Amino acid sequence: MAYAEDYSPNELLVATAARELRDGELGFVGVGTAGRAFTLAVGIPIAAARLAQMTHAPNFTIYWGNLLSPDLQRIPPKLTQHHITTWPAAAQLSNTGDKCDMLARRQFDVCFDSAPQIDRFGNLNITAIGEYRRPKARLIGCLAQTDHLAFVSRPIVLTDLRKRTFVERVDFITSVGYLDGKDSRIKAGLAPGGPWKVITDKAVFGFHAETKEMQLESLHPGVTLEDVLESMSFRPALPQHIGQTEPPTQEQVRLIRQEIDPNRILLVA
Amino acid sequence: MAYAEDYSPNELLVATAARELRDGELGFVGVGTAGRAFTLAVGIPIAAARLAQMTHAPNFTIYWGNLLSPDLQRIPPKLTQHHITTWPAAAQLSNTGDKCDMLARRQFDVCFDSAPQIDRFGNLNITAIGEYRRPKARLIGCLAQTDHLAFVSRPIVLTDLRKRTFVERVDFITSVGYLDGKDSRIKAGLAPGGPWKVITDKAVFGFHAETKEMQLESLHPGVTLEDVLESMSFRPALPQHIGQTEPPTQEQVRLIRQEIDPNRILLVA
Amino acid sequence: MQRKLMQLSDAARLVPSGSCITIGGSIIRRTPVAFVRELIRQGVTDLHVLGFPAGITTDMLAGVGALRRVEAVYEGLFQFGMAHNFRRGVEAGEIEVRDFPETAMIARFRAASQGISFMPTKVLLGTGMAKHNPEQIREITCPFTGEKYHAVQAATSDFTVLHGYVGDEFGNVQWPVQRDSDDIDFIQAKAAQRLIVTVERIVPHAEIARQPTLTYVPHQWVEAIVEVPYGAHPGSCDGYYDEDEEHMQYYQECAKDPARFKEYAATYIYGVTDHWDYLQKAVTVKRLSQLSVR
Amino acid sequence: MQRKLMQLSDAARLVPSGSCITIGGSIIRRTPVAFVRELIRQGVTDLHVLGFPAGITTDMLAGVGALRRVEAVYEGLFQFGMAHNFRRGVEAGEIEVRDFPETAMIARFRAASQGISFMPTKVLLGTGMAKHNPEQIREITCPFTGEKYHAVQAATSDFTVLHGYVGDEFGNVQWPVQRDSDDIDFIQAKAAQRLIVTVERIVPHAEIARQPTLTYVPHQWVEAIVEVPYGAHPGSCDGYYDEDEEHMQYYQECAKDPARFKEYAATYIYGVTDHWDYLQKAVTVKRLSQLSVR
Repeated sequence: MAYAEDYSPNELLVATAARELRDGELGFVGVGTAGRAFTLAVGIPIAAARLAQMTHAPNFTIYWGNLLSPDLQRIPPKLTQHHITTWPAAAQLSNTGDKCDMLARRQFDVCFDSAPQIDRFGNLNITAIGEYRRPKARLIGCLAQTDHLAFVSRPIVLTDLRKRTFVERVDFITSVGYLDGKDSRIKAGLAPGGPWKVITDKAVFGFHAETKEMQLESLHPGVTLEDVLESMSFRPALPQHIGQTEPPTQEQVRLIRQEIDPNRILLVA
Repeated sequence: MAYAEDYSPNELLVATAARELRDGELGFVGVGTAGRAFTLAVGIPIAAARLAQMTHAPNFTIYWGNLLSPDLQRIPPKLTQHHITTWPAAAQLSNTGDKCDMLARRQFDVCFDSAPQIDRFGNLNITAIGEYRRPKARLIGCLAQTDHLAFVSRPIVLTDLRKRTFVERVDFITSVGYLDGKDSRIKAGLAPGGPWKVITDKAVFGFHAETKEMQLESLHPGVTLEDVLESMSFRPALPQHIGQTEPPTQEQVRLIRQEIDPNRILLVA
Repeated sequence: MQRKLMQLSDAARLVPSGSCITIGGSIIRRTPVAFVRELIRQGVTDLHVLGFPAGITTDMLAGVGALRRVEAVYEGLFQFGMAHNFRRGVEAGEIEVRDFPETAMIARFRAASQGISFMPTKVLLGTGMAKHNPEQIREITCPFTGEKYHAVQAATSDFTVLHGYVGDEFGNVQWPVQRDSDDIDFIQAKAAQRLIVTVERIVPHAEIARQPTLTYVPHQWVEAIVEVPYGAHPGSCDGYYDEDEEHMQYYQECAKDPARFKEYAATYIYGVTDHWDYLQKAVTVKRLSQLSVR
Repeated sequence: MQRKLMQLSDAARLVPSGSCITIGGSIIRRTPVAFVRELIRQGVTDLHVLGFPAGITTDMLAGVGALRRVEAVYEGLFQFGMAHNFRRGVEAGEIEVRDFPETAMIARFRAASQGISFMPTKVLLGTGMAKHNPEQIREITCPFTGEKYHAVQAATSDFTVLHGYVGDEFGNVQWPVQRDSDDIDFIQAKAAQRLIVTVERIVPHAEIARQPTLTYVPHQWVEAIVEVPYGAHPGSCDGYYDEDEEHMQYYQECAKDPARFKEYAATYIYGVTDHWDYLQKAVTVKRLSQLSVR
């Protein structure tokens, strides 16, 4: 298991995300959007899922589009409609409502989410920047992100670390993380949950067991604590010891490049 | 439109029921059971529906099994499973829940129901005779009869007139007719509705506009008022003038015998 | 995907006495009769059954004294008449019943399938079912319209057992395009805590993956899948075989009389070693071929 | 069964300005774009749209100033990015929005489809959507468990418009076995008050009656059915044609700038006499053949 020396930032994220996926689990991956948002919300998660399948979690499966357990050995060459319609999968339930039911019944173990705003307590905003009724920037709405954060056991947030993204308090709570910290999520009526990890381009975060504040876990190779703190609008909790994010192994990099995404469909931006 | 002189009691019931069906409407017909119960709950309603289609209501359609608008020109020779599975129809929705939704949305205009107990206010009992928790006779439960009486605009009850069937008060209210009469049905929270007609082997009944008591409408040819009153445990409301049930026409009898039920599958008992 | 394929006896062993168990199918169609015979053979008793329309499986359990309580929309045997064993048990005060009309029972299974503890419905207003069951049916008010509703309790059970058409070793179960959809197997599967499915035939996963929209039970919901050809006999499996009218009539003849039903059970349930042995006793090759509609 | 077949212009004429209208499909898949272009041509305005994920149809209505309010789970154009016209309208305070996550919006359509005025859900607890929308989201308590829930209001609209695959003259609409089921067209159809369906092709009733389980919209629910080949262009219709990426990119280029979108609308919406004329302007025979996946 020799670590790779030559790997891209995205490859590091794929390997880091893959490590959070466990054998036999079901993960939720979104669809759509373009550019960097696509890579964060779709490309890296699918690559991580397939990497997990090929290494430590052969029975890890995903929900994608409305497909349950699509065959990740046969990732379509392009994500236009017909390739989704005809992608071999174990099941495609009768409508999107069935997926929501699986979410509410807590049948998903992990999910991948991205957002233009996330705050100290892991609340996400993909709805509106500024005033909700007359926003500075109207965003995309909610999709099922609210549902993920309400019902999935271990949501994984994938977002680049930027001052305008990591804010003290989101302008609008699309998705409840740990709300106001401590037991406020539970008091609001939600089951235990909330973001499990926040994987960024500079560092990995978790959440403090008691206060539920976002807490730095590891710095990516070559990134300093100062880099990280300067890229955030709030100061995260800092543990006694800050580790380094484990780099991908040579084998992981080989699998990503040669088998999972040889045509760079997933890791595009 | 000459009236027939030679017709069976069941043929009279078919013609009487058919007259209540209007063009473009949707009717609910049950399935299953055997003997006289089958003829009352299934055979007569299907024959009436087809007769209505062939005469005054060409666009009348039924729901039967889980089939919407099965082709009544092709009534199966036997009602075993495969004949139901393969009966041509406009639609077979994904599960029985969809039918219940159509009921609750009041998409059915008429339905046909039968019961071992019906009372003065048109409440029906198909659940238990005697004490509910320790019944003298346990019956079949509820099926969707409760739903019919709650949600269908004009339920039609088809039951033979017997003292033990037409009782002052049902032992158990499976299906709410006019509850305790007057506006008690509405006060209970239900929408307007309740049984439209009660068609028996001796007479046809409706319900009094104000009191909601069962009211005699017409006597079948050859039946006297005394016959009727002796066959009931309560005295129905009697109008000023009691008419005679219109007999089937020669053409109706011909259609029933030659085209609708030539093999006596429907009118068996 | 994980392998969930099991033998019938091992799958039945998952269910302890005293369990609450949802039984799928409809009366005498696509209902897991072979599984229930196996449960009875293993001596499982004191069962609480949730059904939609209950039928032959519930009546069998009543006949051998293994039934404590039923919640369903109907108990009977369709064109073959009343469920005699069940009826006797209720009249003797040995079996407890909670009755629900279809809209209410579906609301209960939908609630369970959607991860919520109740569902609103108007169908029970004014009925005897609501009057006699304040534990599971309670009045509520719509916060928007002020209308009166009942909340009905989610239909949650320890186990759910269905009989299906075909499936793969991972537990993906598919229906054919031509089928009889007059049941709520899909909702019951989605509502299940621990789901056991018997199927007419196990097929390769590649066959399933070719038409994923036909999968109505995805592998994620399934704990055990078992290949049981003719698993619904003497009932029918739409698209596979019709109900065995002769056997059903014989069953009813026996069920009318407790002593004769004891004989029936001794012959067809206790007196066989397994499902193959049952088929050997209950049908001939000629009979199976007459029942087949494939 | 009654004949429900209509011309596109006659069906669009059913919808008056100021209506609340549910638009089916998903973003740029199987959504009734031709119908919406016809509505715009007829000058219908002041619309209140309910969608699941809203997409190109909502953005077009926003772009021509015909949109008053939207309730949906998403507004955007999938891989083609943001819904620029919509976004501008909201930021300018001209379009009102009520946001719902998928579980909540589905609960709302399910309530409407089940004839009940509300549905319980936990998904909105603690969210901004609940905080800003007390008209449609209210706290309630489960009478069995005492847990906190929200009641969400049934999603009832004056009209529902869907684009489907094939249907008959009576309004029975079927899907193919191989399809993309990631939408709630079926629930929206079941929830409809007045339902208009455009389909790729009208087929004889006998073809429908052969496989009744494929009918997802039965004739009883339908007020008008219209044959509109390529009715979802420039979006896709799964199993029929892919999204027209070139046209979509051009649409987005125009939508970024109000003046340019005016030009787009002048050319492709107002500047055509009917759907055939639109197709003639928007695609070549060669392009259609490239998009086809049949």
